[in-house]
Amino acid sequence: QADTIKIGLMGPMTGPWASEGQEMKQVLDLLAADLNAKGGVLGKKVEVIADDDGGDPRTAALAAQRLATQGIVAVIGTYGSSVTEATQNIYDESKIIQIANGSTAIRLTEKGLKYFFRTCPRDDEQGRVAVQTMAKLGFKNVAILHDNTTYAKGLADEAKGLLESQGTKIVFFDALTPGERDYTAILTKLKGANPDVVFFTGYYPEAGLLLRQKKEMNWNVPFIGGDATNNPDLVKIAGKDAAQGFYFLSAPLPKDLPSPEAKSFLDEFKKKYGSTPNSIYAVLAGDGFRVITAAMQATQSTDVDKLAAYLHTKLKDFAGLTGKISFDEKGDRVGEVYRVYKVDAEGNFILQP
Amino acid sequence: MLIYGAVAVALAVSPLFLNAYWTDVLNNIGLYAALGLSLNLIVGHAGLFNLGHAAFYAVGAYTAAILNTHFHIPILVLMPLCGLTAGLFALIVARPIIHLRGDYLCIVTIGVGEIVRIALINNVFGITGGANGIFGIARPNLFGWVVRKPHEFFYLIWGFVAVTAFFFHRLENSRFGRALNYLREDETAAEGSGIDTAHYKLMAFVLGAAWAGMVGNIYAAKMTIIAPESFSFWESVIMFTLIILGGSGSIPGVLLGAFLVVGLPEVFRGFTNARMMIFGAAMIAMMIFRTGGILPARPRRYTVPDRHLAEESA
Amino acid sequence: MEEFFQQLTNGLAVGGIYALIALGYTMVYGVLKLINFAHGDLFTIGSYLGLTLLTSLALTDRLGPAAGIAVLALMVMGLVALVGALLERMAYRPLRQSPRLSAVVSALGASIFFSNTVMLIYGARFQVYPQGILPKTAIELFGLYIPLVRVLILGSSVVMMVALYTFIQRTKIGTAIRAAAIDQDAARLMGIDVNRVILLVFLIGPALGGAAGLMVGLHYGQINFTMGWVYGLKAFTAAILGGIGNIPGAMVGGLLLGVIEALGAAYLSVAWKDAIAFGVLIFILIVRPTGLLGERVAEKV
Amino acid sequence: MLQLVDLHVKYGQIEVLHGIQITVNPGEIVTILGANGAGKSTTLLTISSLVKPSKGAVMLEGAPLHKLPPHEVVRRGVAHVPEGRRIFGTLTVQENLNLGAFTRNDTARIHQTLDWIYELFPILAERRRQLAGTLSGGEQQMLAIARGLMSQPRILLLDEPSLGLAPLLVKTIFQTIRNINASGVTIVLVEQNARAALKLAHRGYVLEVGRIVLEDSAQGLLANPDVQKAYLGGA
Amino acid sequence: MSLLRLRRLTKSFGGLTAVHNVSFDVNVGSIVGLIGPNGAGKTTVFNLITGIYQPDQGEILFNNTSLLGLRTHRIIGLGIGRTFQTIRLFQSLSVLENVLAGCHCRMRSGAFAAMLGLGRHRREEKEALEQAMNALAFVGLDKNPLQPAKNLSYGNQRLLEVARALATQPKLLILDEPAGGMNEQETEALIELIRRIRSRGITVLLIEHDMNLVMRVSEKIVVLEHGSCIAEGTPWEIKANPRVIEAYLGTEED
Ligand SMILES: Nc1ncnc2c1ncn2[C@@H]1O[C@H](COP(=O)(O)OP(=O)(O)OP(=O)(O)O)[C@@H](O)[C@H]1O
Ligand SMILES: Nc1ncnc2c1ncn2[C@@H]1O[C@H](COP(=O)(O)OP(=O)(O)OP(=O)(O)O)[C@@H](O)[C@H]1O
Ligand SMILES: [Mg+2]
Ligand SMILES: [Mg+2]
Repeated sequence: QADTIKIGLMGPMTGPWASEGQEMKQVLDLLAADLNAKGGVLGKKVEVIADDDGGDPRTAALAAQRLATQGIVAVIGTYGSSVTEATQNIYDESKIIQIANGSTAIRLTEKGLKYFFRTCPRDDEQGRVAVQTMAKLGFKNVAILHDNTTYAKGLADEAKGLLESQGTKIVFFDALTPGERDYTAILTKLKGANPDVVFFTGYYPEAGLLLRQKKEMNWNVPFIGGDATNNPDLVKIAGKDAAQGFYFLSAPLPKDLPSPEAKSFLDEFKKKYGSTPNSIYAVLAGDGFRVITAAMQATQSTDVDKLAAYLHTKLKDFAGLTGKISFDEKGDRVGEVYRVYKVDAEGNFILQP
Repeated sequence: MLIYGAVAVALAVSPLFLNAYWTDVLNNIGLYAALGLSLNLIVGHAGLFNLGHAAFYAVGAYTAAILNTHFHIPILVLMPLCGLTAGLFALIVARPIIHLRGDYLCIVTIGVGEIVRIALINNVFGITGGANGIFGIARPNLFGWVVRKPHEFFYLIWGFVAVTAFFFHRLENSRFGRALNYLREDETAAEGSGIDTAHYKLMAFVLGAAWAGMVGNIYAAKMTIIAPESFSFWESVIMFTLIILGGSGSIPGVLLGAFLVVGLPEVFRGFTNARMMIFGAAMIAMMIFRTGGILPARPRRYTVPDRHLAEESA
Repeated sequence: MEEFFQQLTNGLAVGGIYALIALGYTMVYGVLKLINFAHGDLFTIGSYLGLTLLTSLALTDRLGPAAGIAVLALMVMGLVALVGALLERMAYRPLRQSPRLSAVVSALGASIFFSNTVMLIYGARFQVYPQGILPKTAIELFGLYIPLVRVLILGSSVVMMVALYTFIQRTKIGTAIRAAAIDQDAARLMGIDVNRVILLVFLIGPALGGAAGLMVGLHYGQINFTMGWVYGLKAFTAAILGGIGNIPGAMVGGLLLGVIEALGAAYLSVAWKDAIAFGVLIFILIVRPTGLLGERVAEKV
Repeated sequence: MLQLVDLHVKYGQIEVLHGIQITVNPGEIVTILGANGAGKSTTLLTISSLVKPSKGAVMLEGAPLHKLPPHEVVRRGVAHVPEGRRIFGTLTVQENLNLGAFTRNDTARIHQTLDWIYELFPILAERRRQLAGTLSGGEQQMLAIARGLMSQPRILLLDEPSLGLAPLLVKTIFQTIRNINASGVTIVLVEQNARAALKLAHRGYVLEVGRIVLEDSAQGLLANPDVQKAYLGGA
Repeated sequence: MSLLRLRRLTKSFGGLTAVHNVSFDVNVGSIVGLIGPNGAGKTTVFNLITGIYQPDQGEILFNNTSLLGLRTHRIIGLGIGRTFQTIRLFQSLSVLENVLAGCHCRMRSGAFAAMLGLGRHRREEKEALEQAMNALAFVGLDKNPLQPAKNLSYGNQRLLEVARALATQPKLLILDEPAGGMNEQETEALIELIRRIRSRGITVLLIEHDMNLVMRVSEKIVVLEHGSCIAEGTPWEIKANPRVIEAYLGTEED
């Protein structure tokens, strides 16, 4: 009866992660315009209704209430895990499919919610890849630094457990306060612990500063970052000198995706907005959009139960922007997603074999 | 009086006309109104510059969440206990600092608020769940009525606000309420009139905190997940702002303040990016427009014995 | 031991910046008894203006690093001072006769307004200063490794503090500022133009904040629109720690806060660093209710 | 020299001065008598422009004072020792006195004035480094007067200068006022001690609820039975 | 019988000894004047009695109980009411509420009684209102009890302070310069008032520079100079005491 199909986007348009949310919106606007140019789905145009979660759970709960009253079939988002968590119940009770794009906390999919999916991987997988990488590079004494956010703490705990179980020594485990400028006190303390490597599980602004100040202190220990450090701004903040040699884990960057979908998407994005997307999470939001519209096409329906069933069981190796996408019964994305990157002297992110 | 009645009736029937979203906005306003009323005792009446009220709110919310998730005690049953723990906590922290003046007290309350938040993030005693907070809190159950939807919460929350306003109105017009005003106006004179100023300052803190603790209980019940970021410094700032904006020491003022401070940003939502900028400017403008708050406290009413009034007319 | 001294220098460098912002805080407080919550955002504006001017005018290329930065600093301080004066005129002057807490709310409104305006103009993303403007030289002393920039930051904070202190304590205008702080009408009866005095304070305080913003930008490189809130709160803490309204107090408070944070992080816990700092603050205030150098309240009944 | 022309003053909505006419000639001591709340202090505050008239004018040698901000009025040579002392409590005695001379630039002469002040009030010299707020009530009153004198005004407005002073000191203060006047300073004096004030003054005005009801030479007022009854304690 | 007994009271601020070895008694039912030059330490004595300062040495006995170490509000509760030299009213509260502040220490009911609106609480409120109005009527300020205190003229503010102190139901009332800012006619009324207060069985101790008032109401006068007691006696004795004349009164010339 409605002449458009409405898909919600819940992202941090304001607040500390505003840049993430704004890019998510750019990606979805682009994809929706594309899709509509090709005739939309089920003969109808797709309309993206964006709302701001402010990167904060309570604002998010309100945003969810608001979106839930606007006749959306599904919602894409959001970025932070605790923010997502505050909205899960609301969408579930309103029978709306939620496809999170950046919320990697393990427990989100451990609750048995039928309509919850995510295109990003989980922290436990990332932890596993991180530990493998550290083992491969031969590090014996590891320092772990997080920032006490849900995500970073979760990843740090995961890595710590795995490392300890395989007998690697953890010489440092603590949290910094995000949003500060000076981390020399922590770096000095870290240096005193004499690690072979520092695994920082927080976000890129702090990672950039850590690298920069580490360099200023004349300390040459390798740093590994989690996927929240994957952002070109990292190099801008740290400077090429200081960023060189930094390893981080991430879903493959768009540029490293050979798939034609990714290529053409990137080209169009650049054409429309002037640069390629900074954040992989924005691209993962795009995958959420593509997956749900594909499901509608395939089931010829907007019935959430049918759509959820399709996504859980039928969708296999869908050609996403970030690689092949399938979901398991919990709503988690299956398959190895994480890659290891290293920053080269030019500040480029180089995929490690 | 008539106006207040009309507003109350309009509010009471409003969920029938509003969708879930706007009802939920009203719920948030209600929560802040109750918090504002509790802080009003401390800031508005006793004149103590408290910018750390979120700490007491947090203690109440976490008490509810921990006991509910661990021992499955129905959440609303825990409400008195939440008030008690928050009040006790206030008693312990406020006692050594209560003699500090104005802005020194302000920074200490900010400090207490931050210490509590940091303790919660760092999973103090291993029971707060760290940055994740606590999830899986059961919905409230009132004699078999499970409160779940926004308009169900509406009556729970605004019912609590109404009870709060009723009690606090009586409190204001009593020996206790006056004592708080005396010490706000002039501490030395209050002490010199035989008022135990230290005691009343402490009591204002404890009672305000206990009430905030009870609101914390409702908040935990409503969200079913609580996390430290909901109890940040910014929350305290909002509670403080709504009091001053609405009218410090005035119950209708505080209620109106909650509507403005929590509601206006929702109304400005159309401006997406410029929303908070406009809100900031609006805060300044409102303060300049009514420097004493929009509905400032009115003098108390007394029925003076006739004997004296007769003389006046004579 | 070496690590201890290294941490001490780390703390002093951070504290130097806190001190610089706290000086402005304390000055404004001293005269208007107003906690200027927008002060942190003036700091932010300083660092954004610094970035814009630095990249658009290419001062350091044309004038060389030292002169370039000096000119840049003067421009930033001047512009932020202007913003400060405007702030006073629009948001504080109309509230001068009203209850004190009303002005606090106006200040909070101004803070929200400024930080979101910066966001609208520059975007929500982090902005980055160009690299290599400040010298990378470092001093190595008894095994300590101290970048020269940090010494400069600390040095300039101390210089500004001393200059300001002398100005307030020793000059006629300074005494007038202090008098206006106590009783504006009585000051008027002395022939003091109170509006001018307040304007002056709102030029100096924000200028110092702007200078601190520029310093942070140049030294740390990365700036964003919310950073003023954190720095502002720290500076407020520092000002109180030293005794609000007291200029050497702001300096001492700022440096001490930086050192407490560094040592707390080093020897207790990084994650609890801020809680430790607040704990120490509370303890100090319990022992000395008006801060370290705070004046006793001269109130006689 | 100083002229108040049909002066009306309001606090908020309430008018407290209803058209006052006062003239002060050069070299005079003029006193204003009136009960509590008559508007004496308000009159002085209006002269120094801290309170603005809603109607009427304050003229100093033909120039309107009420249009100037208060600090400009001081620069024209009008010093006001306000009711309730209004000393700067957290500044030292010395700093308070320095501020009294804020409008002056003649450093050497300022020191002379200061020496004279300390001679007049030796207790202030003793207390010069003490915070003014911790002085006793009477000491604060002395400081307030002394601070007013520091500007070497042409016109001195005194609002109840004897308040809280010990009897001996009251005598000294009145003698000082007389001396200052003799040196050419014009004085407007508001005093509860009406008898002493009238003995000192050349002329006086009687103010009742915001209106001038009587104006006469000091002797005339002293002899006036109404004045005697209302302000001089009967008979 | 002495109601208040000061023994060898000493208090210094920094290097300055404001009160030095002061001893005197105030007998039940009497009116005692405390005079002395400015800065002699009179107000400081009052502040020591009411616990605003703690003495460095000495003893303060009220009804034979020591007041040392008690906080001000306790001392008021024991039955000492006071006024302040510089007026300290609750300026923005009403005249009536200012007096109700004084009633506070004779009331009992707490926050919960008020919230629940218990009968006991309501009765007590009514009584307090009655008492406050009586105190106002006693000083003659009951005409417009709901206006803010700041609207009163200076002299009436002083009277309001007296009413507030009376509302604490004191046994001893101490007044610091009650006639300050009053003209002679108003001072006459004040003298009358002080006598009426005493006739209600309240002992009065007052500081005053208005010799007319002090000499007429006091039965005993204590003179301080530089913190020490230099004389004590009846008004006649004090008037004739050469030391007091030299330090304080000066010679009568008119
Ligand atoms: N700031 C104010 N706001 C409102 N009313 C005021 C204010 N100041 C004074 N008044 C009122 O104005 C009237 C005149 O006051 P003013 O202080 O001039 O009297 P006064 O003659 O100096 O009395 P006093 O002898 O008590 O000092 C009084 O009725 C007083 O209550
Ligand atoms: N808190 C204080 N700190 C320092 N000095 C003080 C303090 N209080 C009082 N003094 C000093 O102690 C002395 C006595 O003061 P006090 O107020 O008792 O005098 P007083 O006899 O009441 O004088 P007056 O008649 O002028 O009111 C004064 O010299 C005063 O400067
Ligand atoms: Mg007067
Ligand atoms: Mg005295």
